[in-house]
Amino acid sequence: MKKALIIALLAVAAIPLLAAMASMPRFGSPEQPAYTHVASRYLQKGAEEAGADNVVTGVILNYRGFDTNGEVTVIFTACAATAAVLVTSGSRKKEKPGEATVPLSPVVGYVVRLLAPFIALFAFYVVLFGEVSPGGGFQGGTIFAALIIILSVVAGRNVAERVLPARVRPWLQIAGPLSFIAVGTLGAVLTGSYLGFPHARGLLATAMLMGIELGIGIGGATVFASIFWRLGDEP
Amino acid sequence: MKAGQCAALLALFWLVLTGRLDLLPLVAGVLAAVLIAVWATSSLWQRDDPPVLSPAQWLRFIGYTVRLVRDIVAAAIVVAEKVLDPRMPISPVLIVHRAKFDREVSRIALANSITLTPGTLTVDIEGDEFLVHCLNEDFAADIVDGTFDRRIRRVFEEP
Amino acid sequence: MSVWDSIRYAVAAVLMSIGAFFFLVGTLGLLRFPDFYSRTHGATKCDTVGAGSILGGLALLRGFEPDVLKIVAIASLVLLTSPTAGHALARAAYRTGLRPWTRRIEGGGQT
Amino acid sequence: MVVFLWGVAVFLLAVASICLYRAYMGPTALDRVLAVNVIGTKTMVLLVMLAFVFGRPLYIDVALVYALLNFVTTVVATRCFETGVLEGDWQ
Repeated sequence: MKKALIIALLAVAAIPLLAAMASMPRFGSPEQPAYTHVASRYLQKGAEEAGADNVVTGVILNYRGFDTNGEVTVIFTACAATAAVLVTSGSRKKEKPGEATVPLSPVVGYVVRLLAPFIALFAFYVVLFGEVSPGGGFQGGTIFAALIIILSVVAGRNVAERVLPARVRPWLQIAGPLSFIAVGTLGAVLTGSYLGFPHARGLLATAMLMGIELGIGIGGATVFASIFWRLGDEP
Repeated sequence: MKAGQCAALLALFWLVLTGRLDLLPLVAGVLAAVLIAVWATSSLWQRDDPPVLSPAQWLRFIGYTVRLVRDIVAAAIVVAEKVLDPRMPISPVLIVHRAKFDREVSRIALANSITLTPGTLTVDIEGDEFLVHCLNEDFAADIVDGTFDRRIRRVFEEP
Repeated sequence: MSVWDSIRYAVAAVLMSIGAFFFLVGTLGLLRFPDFYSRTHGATKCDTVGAGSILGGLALLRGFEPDVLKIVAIASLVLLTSPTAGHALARAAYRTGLRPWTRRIEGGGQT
Repeated sequence: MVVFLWGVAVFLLAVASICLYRAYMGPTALDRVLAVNVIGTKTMVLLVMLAFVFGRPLYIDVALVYALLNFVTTVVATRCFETGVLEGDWQ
């Protein structure tokens, strides 16, 4: 009975949605408003207005900057909530050295430490060049988080935690939204509107975009690393 | 010195990644390279011997790599024969090989060279003892008679 | 297309075919060998040779471009990480008590 | 040449799917990790080839990421099997 009621309710709710879908322009049809007005403007003026070499970056961070700002805030709130749910009352298990665990293979330890600086630089590259190549803040942050995870597995959590000290970690976790707000405010000071970018693709606009990417990267890396560390805590 | 070599290598890697010589990325990359190098030498390599090589050692290391690649290809063909042989003529053995080195980097290089050479696989290292798994006893000839040890000592332990 | 280009393309094609062959051999080793350790032999080494060979062929195909340096970087990364991963796997198996397979030689005596 | 590249790429895909048999059958968990590692190497090479087929050199960056993450996965998984604890200390 209950199930039937739910199905009936869903069907009723689906009818207006389907009707709305039907009245929309066909997917990919050239008469869509997005293609007639907006896209041509993006493509023609994007490079000079948005201050980004890549049209997609310009759209995401400039034309639709408010949207992205909200998205970043939502995502990082969700991540912080995930990390918070994983917090348990217990503290970290104390692992005494040589306590019935298998010591780490020297080869693995050596090679990982050899590669670590290169992985870090590569993460930085992905963050910074997200503007013109596949990548960006989230992707670079994920690579950096992978580095931190393998360091805490191989070199010990003390070494890995030194990169993201516990004191500043809460601030680093919200570095994404924070840098967005900072850049937005800077734009307000410079151009008079929040998230306004100085026109003409100058050094300053590029630096502002990179600032946002860097903030998202640091925030993402911190959140992922925190979640990983929380998983290792004893309940 | 340690941080200097690391930073130089990282800057080189940055150039390979970006593939262009614009000012802003270059400055950012060199800055990041120096910072990461300082972090690596102070945090990762503070306790033991970092893999710093002198120019002569670098040259010999490149020569060693070329020779190793040749050996690998030659021996990979032998393993391919074994795999493709329907009778699968292998009789695995575990061999304990002793080699004493002054530097950590030599130990690691020997372990990885053994693993790269087809037919042999470093299973474990404890102190000077290398536990090597061989598909056939004759694959281990070069390791047991110390040819590898001598080559690696020449590369990493002579100034 | 100049003579030099055709030679370059031919060598690249040969290198890539060799690489594909070694990938196939590594996979057959992964399937056919009797125990974990020998499978690691087949897999890690033939894969290193196969990857190196195909990447070399692709670099040759590309010619003198900055991208080639990136391919060289990937190849050296594989040359460093592949044996390390193989060793890590074998060591984990050894430390958790997996015994290597050995051929049983039938001797005399009672059964 | 592009046809040849496609051929090699499809061949690699086929070989990688054969490896799935080992990943499925085991018998030990480490066999599965090994199979995944092998598939990862092939995927990495495949990405570089796709960079050539589609004429987009940027895929090479993706291949570099894949090579790195493949290594990280294997090391973390083996470490987990060895100790059951995801924490380490170098010697």
